[in-house]
Amino acid sequence: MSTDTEAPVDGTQFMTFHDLAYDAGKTDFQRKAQPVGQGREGELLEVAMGPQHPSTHGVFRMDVVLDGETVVKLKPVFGYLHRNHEKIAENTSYLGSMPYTDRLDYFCSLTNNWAYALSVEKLAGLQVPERAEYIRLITAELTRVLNHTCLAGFLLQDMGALGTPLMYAFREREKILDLIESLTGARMMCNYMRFGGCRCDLPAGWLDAAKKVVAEYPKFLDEFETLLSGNEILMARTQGVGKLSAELAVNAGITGPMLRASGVDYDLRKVDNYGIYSRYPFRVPLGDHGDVYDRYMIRMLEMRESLKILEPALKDIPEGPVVDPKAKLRGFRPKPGEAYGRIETPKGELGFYLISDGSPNPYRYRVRPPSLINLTILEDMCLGQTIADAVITLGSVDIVLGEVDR
Amino acid sequence: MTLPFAIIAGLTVGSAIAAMSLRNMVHCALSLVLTFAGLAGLYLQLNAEFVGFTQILVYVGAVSILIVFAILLTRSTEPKDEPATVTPWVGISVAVAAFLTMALAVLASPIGKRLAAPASEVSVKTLGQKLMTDYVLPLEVMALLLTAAMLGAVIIAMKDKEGSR
Amino acid sequence: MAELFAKLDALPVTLKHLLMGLLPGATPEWLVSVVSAVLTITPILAVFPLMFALTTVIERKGLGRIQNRIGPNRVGIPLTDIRLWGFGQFIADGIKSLIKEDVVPRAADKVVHFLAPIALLIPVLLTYSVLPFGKNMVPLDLPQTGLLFFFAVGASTELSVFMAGWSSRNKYSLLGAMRAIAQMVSYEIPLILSSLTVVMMAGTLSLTSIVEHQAGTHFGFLHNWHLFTPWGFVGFCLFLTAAAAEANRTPFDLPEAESEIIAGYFTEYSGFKFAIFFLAEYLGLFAMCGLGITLFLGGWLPPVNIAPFTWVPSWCWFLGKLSALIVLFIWLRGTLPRLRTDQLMGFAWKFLLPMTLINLVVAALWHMSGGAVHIGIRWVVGFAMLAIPYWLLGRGFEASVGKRVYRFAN
Amino acid sequence: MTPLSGYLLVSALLFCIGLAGALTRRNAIMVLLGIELMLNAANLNFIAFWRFSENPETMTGLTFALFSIAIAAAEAAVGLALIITIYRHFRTANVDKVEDMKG
Amino acid sequence: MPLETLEQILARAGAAVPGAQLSVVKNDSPCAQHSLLVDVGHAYAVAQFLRDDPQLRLDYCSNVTGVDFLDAELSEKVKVKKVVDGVEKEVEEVKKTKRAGYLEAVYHLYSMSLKHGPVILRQRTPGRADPVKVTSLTPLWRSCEFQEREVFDLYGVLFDGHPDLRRILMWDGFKDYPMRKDYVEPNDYEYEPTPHDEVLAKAKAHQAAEVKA
Amino acid sequence: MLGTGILRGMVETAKNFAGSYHDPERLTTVEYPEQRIAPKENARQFPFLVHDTEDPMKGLRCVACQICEKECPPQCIYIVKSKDKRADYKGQMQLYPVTFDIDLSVCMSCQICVEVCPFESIKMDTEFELSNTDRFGGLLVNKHQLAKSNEHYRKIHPTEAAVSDAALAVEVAKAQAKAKADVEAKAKAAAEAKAKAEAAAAAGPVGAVAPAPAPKPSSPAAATAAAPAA
Repeated sequence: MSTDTEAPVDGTQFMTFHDLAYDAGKTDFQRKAQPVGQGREGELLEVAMGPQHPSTHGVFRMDVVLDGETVVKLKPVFGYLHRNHEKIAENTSYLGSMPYTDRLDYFCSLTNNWAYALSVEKLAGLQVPERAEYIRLITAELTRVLNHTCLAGFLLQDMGALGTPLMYAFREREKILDLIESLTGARMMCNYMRFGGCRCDLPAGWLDAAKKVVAEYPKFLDEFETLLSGNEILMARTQGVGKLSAELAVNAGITGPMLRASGVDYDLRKVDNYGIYSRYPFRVPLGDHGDVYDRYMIRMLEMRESLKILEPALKDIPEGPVVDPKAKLRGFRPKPGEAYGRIETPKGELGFYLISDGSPNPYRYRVRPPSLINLTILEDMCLGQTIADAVITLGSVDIVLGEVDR
Repeated sequence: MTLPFAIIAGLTVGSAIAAMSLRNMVHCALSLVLTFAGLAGLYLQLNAEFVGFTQILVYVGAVSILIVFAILLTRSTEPKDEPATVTPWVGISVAVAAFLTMALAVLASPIGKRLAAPASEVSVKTLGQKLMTDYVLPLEVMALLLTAAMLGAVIIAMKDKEGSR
Repeated sequence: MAELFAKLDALPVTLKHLLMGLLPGATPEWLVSVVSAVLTITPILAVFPLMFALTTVIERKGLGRIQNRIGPNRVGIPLTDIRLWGFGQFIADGIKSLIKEDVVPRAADKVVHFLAPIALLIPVLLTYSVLPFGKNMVPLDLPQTGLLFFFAVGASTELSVFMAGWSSRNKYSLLGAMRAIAQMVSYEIPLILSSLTVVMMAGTLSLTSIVEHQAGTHFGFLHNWHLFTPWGFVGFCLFLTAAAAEANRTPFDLPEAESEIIAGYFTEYSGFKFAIFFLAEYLGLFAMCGLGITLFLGGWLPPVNIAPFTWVPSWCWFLGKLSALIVLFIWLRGTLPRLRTDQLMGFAWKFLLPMTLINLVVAALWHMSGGAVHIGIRWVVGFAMLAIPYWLLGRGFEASVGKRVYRFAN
Repeated sequence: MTPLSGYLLVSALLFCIGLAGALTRRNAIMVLLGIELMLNAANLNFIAFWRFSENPETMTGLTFALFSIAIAAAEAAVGLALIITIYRHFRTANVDKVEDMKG
Repeated sequence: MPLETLEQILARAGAAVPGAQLSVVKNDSPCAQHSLLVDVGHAYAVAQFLRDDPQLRLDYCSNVTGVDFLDAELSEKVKVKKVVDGVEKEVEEVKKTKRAGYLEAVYHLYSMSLKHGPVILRQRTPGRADPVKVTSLTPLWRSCEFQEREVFDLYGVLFDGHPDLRRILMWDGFKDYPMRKDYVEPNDYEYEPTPHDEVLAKAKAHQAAEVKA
Repeated sequence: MLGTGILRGMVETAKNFAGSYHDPERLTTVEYPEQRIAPKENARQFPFLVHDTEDPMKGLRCVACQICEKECPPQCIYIVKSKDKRADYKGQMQLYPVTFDIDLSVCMSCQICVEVCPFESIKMDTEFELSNTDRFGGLLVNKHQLAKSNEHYRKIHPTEAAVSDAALAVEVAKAQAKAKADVEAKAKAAAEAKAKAEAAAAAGPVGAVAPAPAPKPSSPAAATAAAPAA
């Protein structure tokens, strides 16, 4: 693993991943029972934050025990949005689950589509035409930019920046949503990818519009960073808050920007080389502290890297069909077997585990939701911090309840 | 006896009685705040503006907050059905006896009939100068006391917390 | 010309005298004083709540523009197409909050819950009684204790906040009240200490005299505002910071941090009681700004002593400065995220308190060197004495946090 | 005009209410509240005597009252801190139950 | 570094954990992700071996899921050599075997440090009747914590050694396991379209019945 | 220096404040009921049924094959087939839907019904103001409300409609050619049958059964894919 350190960070030598010295066997990653001050129960305050609390990102609840302002216990509670997506999918045809995947992480329906399509392609052995691969890459990276932009806005909203960053983020998001709408017909519930390609070709003039958006995006990022990245209050609020060590992050299966903010170089775009990512050189930014500021900054940097992929990809896109002619829309029955496919969505590793028994419906359909698993260590990150930190730590995990609850 | 005096005095005494007799301690504290405010009103009537506003600043703004914080920090484990007082009649009779003695003394004394001289402007500047000249030693002692009290209070309240962590 | 403007300046005062003259000669003395008080109070009760109402709309519009939105622009005159740029919004809001159901939690302490908004509004309104709004326009001139009155009455709002938070029997309310009280108590100290510099310079606690103390001119035209001195400038900044904290404005709006504790101490208030909290909060902010104007910005004095400026009525200057400060606060609110509780406390005790103390020393030196040392030297020395501690304290902050450099894996 | 005795009587009444409270209430904080009330009653006496004195220019009563207010504030701070500590130790702020002062 | 074949892993794991019953479950799909079936008793030790072995270092447990297999009659086409009319011929015969149903817990393991994977680990319960127990791997991988809870919630698989085995998506009072293949949906929700008071009446009746039960 | 970050941020917000008055990039708000953005050509909101003739009910292309009903993921389509048959656009006898309801409250606008329809008969509308005050009745959209003309389709999705029309024209041409061939074949067969009466069984009734139209793979996906080429 080559990590080119651009500059020494704070003079601290950060452990590279090989230096973890694999004492995972010796290290106990289990959550320690927090010693709640004995006999001080009367002074502790038990608060249920959510599901109607203004900051908990959807119908999510944190049962928090507070000592003054300090969190001494935090239990995430969810399932309010549970609709048993997996059961529905097992009673629907393979194609019928595609629009449901839009609703998992409703910010990134295109990457969800891709993950599902990829798994089914693995299961059935379908090939994807070149042009479709390009469209997939372009839409996925646009989705990544979209998601990270919104997340930065939401995170700062949680910090009390009264909507200004959020509104700027939404202003830019609108441009990408317009692109996505003119391509797929819907702004959020795209239902665009198909097994073996994409549903339809790019409309006329789409590429030019996309090029324009991509070319103008760095301006917005600069503006956003001037507004906030150097802001003393933001730095004081986020640095050293919600720290997550690399060892725990790996062990707890944390993926996505959160993992990379902890300094672990693991990006499925590089590791699995799915799609045509190997054709484009892009860098994976790594954080050194694993705190909220790192998570925020890693997302900002990832956006810039995504734009670096998008720019040449929009130029290189070849002509050709967008869907594998062998792929059947109706009566699609993969041979019995199973497959686990995963891609790097903006939130982390989204996997689909499918078992086919030869019927038109999947026998087992499982979603590996990054949001849910990233929540595993929420308590570990919040203990000993204040309630305000818990709120922004939750914000920096980047959860979408559609995906957590399924 | 003037009407404003009667109103303020009645309010003060009434809220003082409430402060000492109500069951809910937060209500007691809030009534006590009213007493403090009433006393400040009496000070104003006596042309002691500076002391009156200091009274509000210190008692209403600070001491009462301390009290309610202390009440909140020590709530919850007190059993609800326990009587709030011990041997009330002894205490009250002692207090009544004390009041009767003092009241008799006041009423008997000729000074009590005295009326105030026409109010003279009390300059804060003069008060300050007095504090820095005639009363400079007490002032310094007071400053020391306040500092010591503040440090003491912080240390007392902190120690146990660190022990339990 | 100038006389006309002078008359305009004195218009409120003249009007009051005119109305007082209408009283029959046989009116008992107490009635005269009551009428006089009513005539004084009525304009205050009319102007500032109206200003609050307008501010709510302006704030929403301003924040909207800052956030690249339009903001409220629909509500105008009902049943017509006249929209008045949305300035009918506050009337609609007022009517809405009036007719809304007043929900009181079942477990709440009903009496205290009811009294809390009133107990908050009254002291806030009382603070207005000592502010000089214009030339000869101070409702209650306390020559000895004006400023002390302001702070004493202002300090008693903490208790109302506690009452609201405690009586709601809601954990968020209680947390919000605790935060609010801790914040108000902590920031009162820098607030008082930063105003103390002015008291020291003017040698009086009377706000009217403080304004008059700033009436002299620099270089023949520039008014002698306290802002135009190093200690005054720094003192004003410190005062404004502490005032923002006292008034729960961004970035110190922790007591009502909606992302953490919903709405803080007024979580359980609805309808008109909520409106009163809202009103009291804004009136408190205006009063703080008014005090800042009186102490540092020359009160109702124009910035320069030149003809067209001096013609503008004094109360217009006051209201103009007030509006400028309100705009500043709206701007800040549109920009900044909020602090955390411990940082808030640390900021008060570790930054504001030392700075105000140093500022006091600088002000004392400035006062004592007056006349003896050339003004340029006084400026440079005073500025340096304030800038260096500021820089040092800032370094202390930057040692713990700062921008970071990130590495990349290929 | 109110004669001096009016103020003195109010002061005596407040003092005795405070005394009764301090003697009868079980909770330590309430006892402290009673004591505060007594101190305030004394303050009222100081101010009243100053106002009705022959030469108020000396301001003795005023100064004394100011010092008294400061002392009362210090007393409240330390007293309440002590009560909180006692409460943490004994889990009660009830004066009857806090018998074992050895810690 | 390419990953060893599953057979090699099996051999080494078998050597490292004596007594473990390991077998390879074949996967016929084009992606050919075969999996390693381990008995419940030795699952922990085998998983620990997989995690800590320096060549494997499967430090990252990506996905944990349950699969429900009902009791089934498997019909397999077997080519049998038979002597038909004196000539030996291959004849396809349908061989029917009864298979008892079981529940599976499937773990997809990857290595973040060596960047390979997946190795798929399966634990199988003996039957679908009540104590359906497998070994929890949460002590080895924290990422299993919520996912095993989810499998418990939706499939009713008990995980031995899980620190906090509670329902996660369904509410605490919920009785059944909705992801099982034989789960019957109760018709006590989604009354649409009904006027609102009717919904309330039905909900009330439902609640009363629940209180009785 | 402490405070510079805050000041920079304030300058940024001031820029945006000013920009919102003159820069259309910065003020993207559309004041909705008065101002509207034209819907994107690809936009999809709610399905409608295409009809070709003046009378919507007679010209519905739908042949009640119920494929969309089966494929609809949330199963919001309800179709009742007719008992009788009638001629469709190519003159072939087909069933038609007696009832065709779509539950608006359940439909998730996924367009799968459009993709699987082999008859180009169900398409997505771009109309988005679908709210209704009747919660139960008003959200069940029947075929009278669903039926919209082909002209409407051409108006809202011109590119797609052109492809669809071309495909239909090909179908019609094929059908006509086939009908012609059938007639010829029939005549031929009849002649042959007359000539070789004994061997009639071996010849077989070639065109006796009208071949069902083959399910056309040209979903809108393929249709739009072919669009630039066409």
